Amino acid sequence: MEPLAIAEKIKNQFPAEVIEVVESRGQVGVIVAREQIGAMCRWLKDEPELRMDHLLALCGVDYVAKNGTYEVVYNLCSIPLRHMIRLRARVPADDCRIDSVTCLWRGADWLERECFDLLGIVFDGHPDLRRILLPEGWEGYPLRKTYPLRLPAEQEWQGYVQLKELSRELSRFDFYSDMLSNQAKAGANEAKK
Amino acid sequence: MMGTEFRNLAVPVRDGESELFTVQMGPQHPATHGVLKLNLWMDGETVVRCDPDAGYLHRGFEKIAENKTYAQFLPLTDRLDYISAMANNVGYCVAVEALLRIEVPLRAQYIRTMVAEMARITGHLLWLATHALDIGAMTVFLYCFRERGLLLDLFEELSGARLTTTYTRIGGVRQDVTARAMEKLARFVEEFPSRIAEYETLIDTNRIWLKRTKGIGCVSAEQAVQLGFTGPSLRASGVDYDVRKHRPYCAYDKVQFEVPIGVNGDVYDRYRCRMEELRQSALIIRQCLEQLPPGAIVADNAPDLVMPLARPRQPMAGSSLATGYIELVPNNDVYPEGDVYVSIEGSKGELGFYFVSDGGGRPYRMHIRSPSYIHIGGLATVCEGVLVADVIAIIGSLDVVLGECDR
Amino acid sequence: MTVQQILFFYFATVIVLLSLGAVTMRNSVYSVLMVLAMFFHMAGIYLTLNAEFLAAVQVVVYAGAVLVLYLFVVFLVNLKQEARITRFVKHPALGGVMAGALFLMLLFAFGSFSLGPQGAWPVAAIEEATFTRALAMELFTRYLLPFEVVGLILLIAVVGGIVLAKREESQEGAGRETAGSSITRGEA
Amino acid sequence: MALVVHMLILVGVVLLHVAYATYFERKVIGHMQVRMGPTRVGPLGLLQPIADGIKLFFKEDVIPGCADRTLFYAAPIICLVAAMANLAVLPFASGLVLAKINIGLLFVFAMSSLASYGVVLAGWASNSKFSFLGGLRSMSQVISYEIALGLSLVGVMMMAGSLDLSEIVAAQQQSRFGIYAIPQFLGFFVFVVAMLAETNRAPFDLPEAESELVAGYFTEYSGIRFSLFFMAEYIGMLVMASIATICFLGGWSGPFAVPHVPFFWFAAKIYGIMFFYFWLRATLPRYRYDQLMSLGWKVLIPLALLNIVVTGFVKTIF
Repeated sequence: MEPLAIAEKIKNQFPAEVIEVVESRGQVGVIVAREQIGAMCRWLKDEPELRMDHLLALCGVDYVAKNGTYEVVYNLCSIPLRHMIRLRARVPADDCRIDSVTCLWRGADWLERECFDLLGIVFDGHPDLRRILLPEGWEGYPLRKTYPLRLPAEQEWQGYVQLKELSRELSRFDFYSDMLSNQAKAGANEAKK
Repeated sequence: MMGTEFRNLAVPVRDGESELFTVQMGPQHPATHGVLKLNLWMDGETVVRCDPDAGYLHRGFEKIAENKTYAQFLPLTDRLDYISAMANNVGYCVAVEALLRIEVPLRAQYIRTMVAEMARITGHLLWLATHALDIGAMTVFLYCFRERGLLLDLFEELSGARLTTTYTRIGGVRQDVTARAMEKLARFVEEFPSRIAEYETLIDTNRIWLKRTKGIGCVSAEQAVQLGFTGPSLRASGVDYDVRKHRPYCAYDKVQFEVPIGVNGDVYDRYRCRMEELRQSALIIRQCLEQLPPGAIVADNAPDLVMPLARPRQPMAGSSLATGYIELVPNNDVYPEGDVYVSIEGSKGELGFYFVSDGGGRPYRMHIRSPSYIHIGGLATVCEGVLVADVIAIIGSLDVVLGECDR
Repeated sequence: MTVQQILFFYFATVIVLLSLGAVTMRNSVYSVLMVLAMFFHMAGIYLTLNAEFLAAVQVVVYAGAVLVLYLFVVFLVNLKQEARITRFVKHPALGGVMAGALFLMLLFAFGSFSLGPQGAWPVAAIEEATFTRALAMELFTRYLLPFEVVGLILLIAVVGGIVLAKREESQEGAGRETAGSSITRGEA
Repeated sequence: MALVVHMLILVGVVLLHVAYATYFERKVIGHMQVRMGPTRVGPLGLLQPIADGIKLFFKEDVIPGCADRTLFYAAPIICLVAAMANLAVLPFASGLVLAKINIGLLFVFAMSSLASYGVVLAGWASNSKFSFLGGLRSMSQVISYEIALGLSLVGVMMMAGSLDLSEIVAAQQQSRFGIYAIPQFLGFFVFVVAMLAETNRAPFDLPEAESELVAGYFTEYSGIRFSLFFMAEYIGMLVMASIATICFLGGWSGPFAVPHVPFFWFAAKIYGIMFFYFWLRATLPRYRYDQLMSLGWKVLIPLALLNIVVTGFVKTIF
């Protein structure tokens, strides 16, 4: 099916949800509100004419500077029918939440986690939403446009600061002469215990 | 982790809720193909739960891309799936060209098809080598590296580098192929099927190999699609999905090839699929060699690059080649607004790039859909209830590269 | 003292010490190792008695199979909890009294030991025919029936063990499946 | 005094053999894998094992912080001692044996069951989960395959009527085929398979399956302690190859006598078996743990029992 026709079908099915249909380089993106995203995806997946069974990619885009929203972009494609469509669900910046689609595609699990990790979008209903690429305890969401490329030294992530300190410490370390004293220390600690 | 109050204990501690033996496999482990870490909860040798932990190789590619020009980011794509860097170059360039509406000349299309297939062969060969090594067959490893070496030599002739090739350019390729290299490639393609047969004689009829792979890590067609698997890992489950056929790019619509499909979706089928793909890749390369048309290798309207192209051209408006810098003025003609998702069939699966352009010379947002990331995401499901030795076989059969997973 | 006597006293002393070690060791792995060393010394005693077949079987069966299984069990039980227990019984004094009484009884019985009647195999005959052969000849001629009976009992024990283990395994397997599926539900 | 000299000679010869068995292995597997193997150190790389030995000897000996030190130190020594003690009873040629005892075969079993303690204690004492799993695997593997190994040799004992290794060879020379591998082909087959498992060699190298368990029970070992395990493994291979030679292949007897080298045929047969070891390693993938166990219990042990029954019948009838 032609992408524009798919967009039209979505518009007919969810008239209140569709905000805009954008065409770009022969691909069609449907900008939608976030509320019904689960139902919409389910419908797209189950509708016999569409059968969007394959979630190609899921990612977030920061449009806060432009219109105060983030977008979660779902690139869907149908393996049997060989067509694709793009859903762009708008998520307001002040309430960064959207429903998870992991119950439809289990593969969305990690994609949503990544989106949460890098953009801070919370997926309601996700089974295990925690940081994935970045270490636990990382502050901030790097793919937001407000996240700077380089932080002043005092604001750097603590884990990195510690690592730097450790490596500085170890660079001075003379393993061979310190080994004996360390062993003695360990022995003393053991005795204490 | 278990408590340390009783120092001499290395036993599975059965207290409270967890009666399971936990093992943290990786990030430094010979069989996790890089820096993957698996948290395994085991009951004896049976894996009850598996929680893959990625991110040890995260380099923030998507953030970097937002601060580089399209051309500047190209070398970084080598570092995605570093086993078959050529395919990443092709994928990235195809996506950028779709975004910037650049028509690539036919010769470059063919060359790209060729190098992408060569990359697939190198990728699959390395996969076969390490997968066989994981299962304990060490000789296949070196046989595969023999052929892989030949292809890497060819990469070196084409691009000057064996691993991080950066061969394609936005709008074409870096330099034209040499007759000598093509001759070598033709010889390689001629000989390669017999080499594949050689690998197969080593492992295909081996009872231990069959025992270790057949019926292990089965993924049904429905499950595979659900998990977002692509590439041979999906096709082994019997789903006919190949980006080269579904959304042809480069010259794939001009060559004939078949897409091998599996039945059971177990480790063995994934192995068979990849072996058949090796044959098909050789076939595609041969057709490309036969059909390779003369002509330009770079599009006329390609944006200027920091590095000079093979053919001297007039600098385009808005840039100055003379100083070697690109002036990044928002230019809607060169970098039109809009977004696009373009994917190629990499050796691991569907490698997709989602670009958002705001009219500036840099991507507003770039998302890389990497097959390895999604495959590792699905590992937890596939590994449930298998033995720990099968986990290794399954990781191997899904063919993951952590550079691509963590980006 | 002959060499044999020296050896005997060495083995006997070490066996006693190792046995004491085995029951007093805090770490049960060390206990098992004590028992292992003790088995070797027992094999040594057999050797001094020309019973080299018994010595080898002692090592092969007890050290090589039985004790390894003990070690298995020790690895798999919760040593952490066991280590916290200071007393396994409520009234250790009572146990002490009983052990002491047993020891006294043995001590009294010790005096009334006397050598039994000589068998068909004097030492010289055994040394000539080698112990293994002598043992086999006795076992498969004169004591064939008891030997077969023991074999049968062992066979029954093996079959029984397999049956019991099989039943437990099938139950365990079912339990494992439910555990796995509950985790699946937790994730989905 | 002469005994001490003989012992020293034997140990020296065996250690040299171990060194060059690694060289032989690397060359054999190298050529099977379209590469050269060691070529750089000395002519044809002949000094490579020496260089490796020196390197291992001087490497830092790392002991994990939470390891049980006593057992960590003891484990490789147990392994090595258990492997080396076997050498005493092996007859390399007629009369060329350190200790001729009449239960030679049982002694070998006893020692190989002792070796499993070294392995399992190494796994436990390292306080590492990979080591621990490797140790457990090895323990159950060795117990299981020891049964098959022992049963496969019962046929030989029945035919030879002795447990003395020298007498087995002598009885073999008098038998109809000259070697027991032909009438005892079933036993020989079971023995060869169990031998591979007993020495943790491919395709049964699960305790040290590098792809799953890193290096199994000796993951945490380094330097000289690692090399002790290494030596124990190769001596174990040598011992098993010797047992196979003695019990099934006719020991030191050959088609013709080689003057001045009484152990020529013995060495030739051992090296043949070693080559077989390496050949398998280059060719076969690794079994999975449960497959290994079911092979041992459901195939090899019944086969070995069948062999005993058949041998018994044949012996009573003829």
